[in-house]
Amino acid sequence: MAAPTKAMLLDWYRQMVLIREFEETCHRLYEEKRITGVYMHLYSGHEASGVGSMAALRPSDHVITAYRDHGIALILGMDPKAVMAEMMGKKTGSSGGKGGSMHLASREHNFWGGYAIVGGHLPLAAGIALEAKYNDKDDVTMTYVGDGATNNGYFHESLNMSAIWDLPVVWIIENNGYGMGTEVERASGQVELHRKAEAYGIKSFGCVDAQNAMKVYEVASQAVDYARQHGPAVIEHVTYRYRGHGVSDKQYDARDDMSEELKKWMQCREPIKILRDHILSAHDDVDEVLAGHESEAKALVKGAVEFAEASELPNSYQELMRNTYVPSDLVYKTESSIGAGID
Amino acid sequence: MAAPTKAMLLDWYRQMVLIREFEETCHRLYEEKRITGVYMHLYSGHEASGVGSMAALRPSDHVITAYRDHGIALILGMDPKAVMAEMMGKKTGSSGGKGGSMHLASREHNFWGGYAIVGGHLPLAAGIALEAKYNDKDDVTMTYVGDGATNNGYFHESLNMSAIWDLPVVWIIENNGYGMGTEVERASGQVELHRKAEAYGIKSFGCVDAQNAMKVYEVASQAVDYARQHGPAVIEHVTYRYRGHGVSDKQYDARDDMSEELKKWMQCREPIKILRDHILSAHDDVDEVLAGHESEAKALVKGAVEFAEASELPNSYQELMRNTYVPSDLVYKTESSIGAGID
Amino acid sequence: MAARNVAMREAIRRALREEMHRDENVFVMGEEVAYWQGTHRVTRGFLEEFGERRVRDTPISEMAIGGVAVGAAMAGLRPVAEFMTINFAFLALDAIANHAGKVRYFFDGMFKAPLVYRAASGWGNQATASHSHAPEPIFAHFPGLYVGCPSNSMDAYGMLKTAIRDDNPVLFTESIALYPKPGPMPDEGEELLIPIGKGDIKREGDHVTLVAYARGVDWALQAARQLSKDGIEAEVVDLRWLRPLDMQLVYASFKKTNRCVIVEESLPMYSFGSEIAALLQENMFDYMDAPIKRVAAEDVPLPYSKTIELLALPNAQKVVDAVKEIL
Amino acid sequence: MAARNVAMREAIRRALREEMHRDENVFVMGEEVAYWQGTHRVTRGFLEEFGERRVRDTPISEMAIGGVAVGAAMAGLRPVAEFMTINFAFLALDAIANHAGKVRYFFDGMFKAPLVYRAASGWGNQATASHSHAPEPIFAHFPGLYVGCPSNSMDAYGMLKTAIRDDNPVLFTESIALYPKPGPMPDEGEELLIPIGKGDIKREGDHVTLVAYARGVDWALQAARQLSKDGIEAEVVDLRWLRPLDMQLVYASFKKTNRCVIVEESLPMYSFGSEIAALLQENMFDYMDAPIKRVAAEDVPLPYSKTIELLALPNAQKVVDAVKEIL
Ligand SMILES: Cc1ncc(C[n+]2csc(CCOP(=O)(O)OP(=O)(O)O)c2C)c(N)n1
Ligand SMILES: Cc1ncc(C[n+]2csc(CCOP(=O)(O)OP(=O)(O)O)c2C)c(N)n1
Ligand SMILES: [Mg+2]
Ligand SMILES: [Mg+2]
Repeated sequence: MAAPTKAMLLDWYRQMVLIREFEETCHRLYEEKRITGVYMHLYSGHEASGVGSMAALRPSDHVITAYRDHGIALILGMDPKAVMAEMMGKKTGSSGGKGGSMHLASREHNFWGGYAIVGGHLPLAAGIALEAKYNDKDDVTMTYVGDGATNNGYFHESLNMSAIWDLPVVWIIENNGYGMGTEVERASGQVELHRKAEAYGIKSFGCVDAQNAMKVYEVASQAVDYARQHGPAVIEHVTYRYRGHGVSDKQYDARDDMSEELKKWMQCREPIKILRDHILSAHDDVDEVLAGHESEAKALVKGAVEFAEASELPNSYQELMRNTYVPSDLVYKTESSIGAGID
Repeated sequence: MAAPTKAMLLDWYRQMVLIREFEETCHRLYEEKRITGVYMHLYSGHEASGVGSMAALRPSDHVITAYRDHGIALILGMDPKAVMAEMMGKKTGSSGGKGGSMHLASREHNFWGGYAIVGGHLPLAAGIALEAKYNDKDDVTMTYVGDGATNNGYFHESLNMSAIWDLPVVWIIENNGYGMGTEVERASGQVELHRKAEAYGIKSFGCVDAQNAMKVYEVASQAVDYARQHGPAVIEHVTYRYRGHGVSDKQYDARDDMSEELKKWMQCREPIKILRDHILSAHDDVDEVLAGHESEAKALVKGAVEFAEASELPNSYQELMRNTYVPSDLVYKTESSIGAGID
Repeated sequence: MAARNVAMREAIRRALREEMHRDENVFVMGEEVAYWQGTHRVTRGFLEEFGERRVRDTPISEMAIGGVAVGAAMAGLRPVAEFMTINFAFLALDAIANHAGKVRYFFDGMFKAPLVYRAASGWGNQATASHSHAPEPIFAHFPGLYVGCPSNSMDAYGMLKTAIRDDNPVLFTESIALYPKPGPMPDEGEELLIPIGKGDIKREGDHVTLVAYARGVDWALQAARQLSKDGIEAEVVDLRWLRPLDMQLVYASFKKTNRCVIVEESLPMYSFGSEIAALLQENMFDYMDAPIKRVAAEDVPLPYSKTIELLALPNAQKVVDAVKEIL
Repeated sequence: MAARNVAMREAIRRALREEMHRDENVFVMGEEVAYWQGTHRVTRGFLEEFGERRVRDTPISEMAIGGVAVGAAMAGLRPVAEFMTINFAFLALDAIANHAGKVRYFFDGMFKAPLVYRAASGWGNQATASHSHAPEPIFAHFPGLYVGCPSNSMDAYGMLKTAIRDDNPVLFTESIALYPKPGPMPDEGEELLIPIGKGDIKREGDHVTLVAYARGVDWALQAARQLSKDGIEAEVVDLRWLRPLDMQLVYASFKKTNRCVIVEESLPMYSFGSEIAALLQENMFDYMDAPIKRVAAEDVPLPYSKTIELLALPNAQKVVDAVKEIL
């Protein structure tokens, strides 16, 4: 693996400021009730985890994650307009308003989605990797999973399956310290989460400071190479969520101990600042580009909000029912058929 | 832990020959269609695993296992009559003919049962141990689980729960090399099964030759002590099943490679012979006792078969329905109530 | 009993608290029930009041939550295990239906499993397809369990207390939409135990019977008020328990009205309405003046977008329309 | 089509084999499907014929079996994932209902999940309570899935082929009791595709309609033969699919007979009989000459002992008795 080039670093910066702007805007819009619903989980604070690791992928590789998926979507290049429209449940949303915040995806970008059931996407990841293996492709499936999710049966069965079938999956445990309100130490007998790999004979690439995109990239590159050639790999990303568990979670600022902790993370381990400092120390003539990315992020998100708000809501019965099933000539239907969906 | 006394060793011998006689009789009765059904999983070959480990318990400790439960029941002192009657689905069976081979239990012996869903009993084990912990008792829950079952989500979630709650469970993985027809190596990414403990931060007592009751006892004693004082422990018992997966499994003698393997186990690692040799080499004046246990086993099992065959089958609607629910004054029922069971 | 405006969430909390004070063996376990104070705030204050021993946070391990409760109950405790939402209880179907509901039967009565599974149920908050179920009928399919689904504070209070005291495993679902709904409650110090399997007439009327449970009762009552303006008096039967079903109450009402609409929050197929309609036609054939109608959610996974989510949900107007079709 | 005595297990094997030869993307996965030759011998010979790549043994990991199939299908393969018995699919309810059945909807059509879950279903072999279920209706509750349940070799063959070719996820259950049952089949080389959602009249008759699926069809046909001796001619409708339901066929029959008994192997509450009876009374009210009856298993976990197990099971005599009650 070569060190990230100047161009790469600058692009990471672009991605990270875009995510932060997008997420903080979502937060504000939710507070203003311009985005509604109960579930929205922001990636603020996690940026380097996704940006640094996906930089190790090539376009034909696959990505899948849970519900904390806005950042992943933007990194992969999904249009902020379509993503923001999805937040508002609009027809123009990337999932037509059906999925919302937790179910972003893009076939074009090999992004197989965000999923809402904790751990539910993990066997899907193994299945996607199986297709690559089955068809002799060497594409890798990069899979993000929370610390809390590692205690679920899905995690166990999926990692084991990936091991015995030598599936090219990189399992990235995004350890942000909490599953909702539960600290890792109170939820997991093994607190060094990467050591769970031992239970499956899976190669572990250890634990990474995931506020530092450069470090993330370095380890992810090794793990992706390994997975491409040999089979599954595990990495633990140590990170932090800035906006609590989700937008309806008011505890993160209500609980003093968490606030202190949060302040410390923001002051000492802010991923955007770490990247910016690195760029500034390593490269010249970057101020303008950095500033450009910052203003571009603002403009893009502003445009996305305008686009989303101007878009239409789905509102017909036909729109509600559509895509319950794939329309199919193999299905026999009459007026009296029950449970057949509508085409 | 003190070394096992002569009396203990002789009693182990008694238990082991009784189990063997019981199991081989069950096998014969099944072939003769005097026992019917599809599921019966014999403990022949496993004897030292149960005998040596349960010798480390005291009567107030708890035991729970899966469907391969005849041996466990007999070791704990259940009456062979009631157990054999259960095989035949008789009213006099230990579960009234409702449970059959896979669902033996005895409240009196703190034997919480055999269970048929792979892994399903593991959280029950944690729950039983929780009661001890909750009420400040230092009783241990000895839990047997197959190698194949360690790949199931139940295993993962239950072991983790026992770890974070410091529950006094000894998790004994009975690794007999196969889950039905699947070798450990084809089912589990980690083939040293005791190392799965690492994923939960649970203390592992390693891997034991479980054809040798003395070794089993030694390690189990340590693990039981540990669990009583500190929390969960894992042991891997390496053993072998002599009669294939279950009585309806004809593969164990149909597959040549397995037959060769089986022969080797029976010749070199026969648990009853290992114990017998040990007793003979370490103690005098034992021949008569050993012979007595052998003939007693035969007599007991013969008596059990006679008892079972002479017993009545349940055959009324009332017997069928009984014990779906606990009769309760808190339940309101009329003639028209639906789904209330009958008392 | 003094009328007070107590939210259903508070009523459930009070029932739980009182039972925990009454019986040291009653304890609470589940995801976020302790430090986080309960996702739906039902167990708010419990950790402080009862301590870590009796208020136990679990990992995100639904299979284990389901099964640990069974073992603990068999061994003598009385667990109240919470599934954060009933969607996650899908992962525990085996533990619930195949273990909790069967340990007594396996061993012909040797053991019992006196436990309560609590779970928030229902939809309507853009929670999307995997988080939008009211699948109580699916669980009530299985003998060995009882299933309770209150529609208001008083019932939730009295039903949960009974569920905890009874020696059988009970699945107790709480409609998310009803948590904040205020209603009367017994005075502090007064107690109420509502028998398992006992339904309740929530409104009397002679023209049509509306059979419902949980959130469906609200839609039925709203519809009844609307119908009343047109001179149609609906009787609203709140079954409260999906297992056992208090069909005597339904039959008695139907004998009077000869017409029925069934209202539920769940999906329409193989569900609550199916069973009640089947029972009615089977046992009340001679009293049927019209087909029995069902109002349920549309047969679709639920979407995020509020507009179409509302189209999928049952509501009072749909009940009114169904009634008018059979009058 | 030439009549031959082919066991249903062989018919299923042939369908699977042919589809694997037709489409390289079709593959088989599950517990003991490869080296052990399939617990029910459906995949006997497959490992040798197709190799380890396409015939994949899995660990005892039902959640993963359920979910891996979804991912593989989304990515372009066509998995046929076997649950050794449907009891174990309880552990995969979330993967099946909440993922397989919803990935298309979550993303408004961006993905599809063309997969088949096969599972042996039913009871009657002293398999005891946790291993004795025929819970197809529970799974058919959920939109997004199709559910097929054949009653004989020919149907099993034609239905499974369609299920594999269709782009929607299908749960395909196979009654254990029917595996050895012989029946006619298309000649080798001839092909048969039975559309998803199309029922079939298995016997014509004017006096009563028996609606059934899978093993229930045998009981219905036996009952019909018995009734015929008394001059009662029953029409037997085999719905074949629990989702979608071919109600047109049922309605047409009912219009002729005006009487109906529903037969199923499952538990009685919130089940197949509930839904069919509800639909009939709702849509065929004017044709109802008598209440619609249901024959199902007793409402009890199943016991080990053969004698009482038989008491719990439906059978032809129970169907005959039900018919006589409404004639
Ligand atoms: C099976 C299941 N159980 C519970 C939940 C509720 N829930 C949603 S997110 C979450 C916490 C997950 O924590 P973690 O895996 O650490 O991911 P993070 O939110 O920190 O990114 C919980 C309990 C769920 N969605 N699915
Ligand atoms: C959840 C579940 N899946 C599958 C089965 C079928 N089954 C019964 S025993 C068994 C093998 C278990 O192997 P192991 O855990 O090694 O125990 P052993 O039989 O060797 O004692 C399987 C697959 C089951 N009973 N439960
Ligand atoms: Mg987390
Ligand atoms: Mg084994």
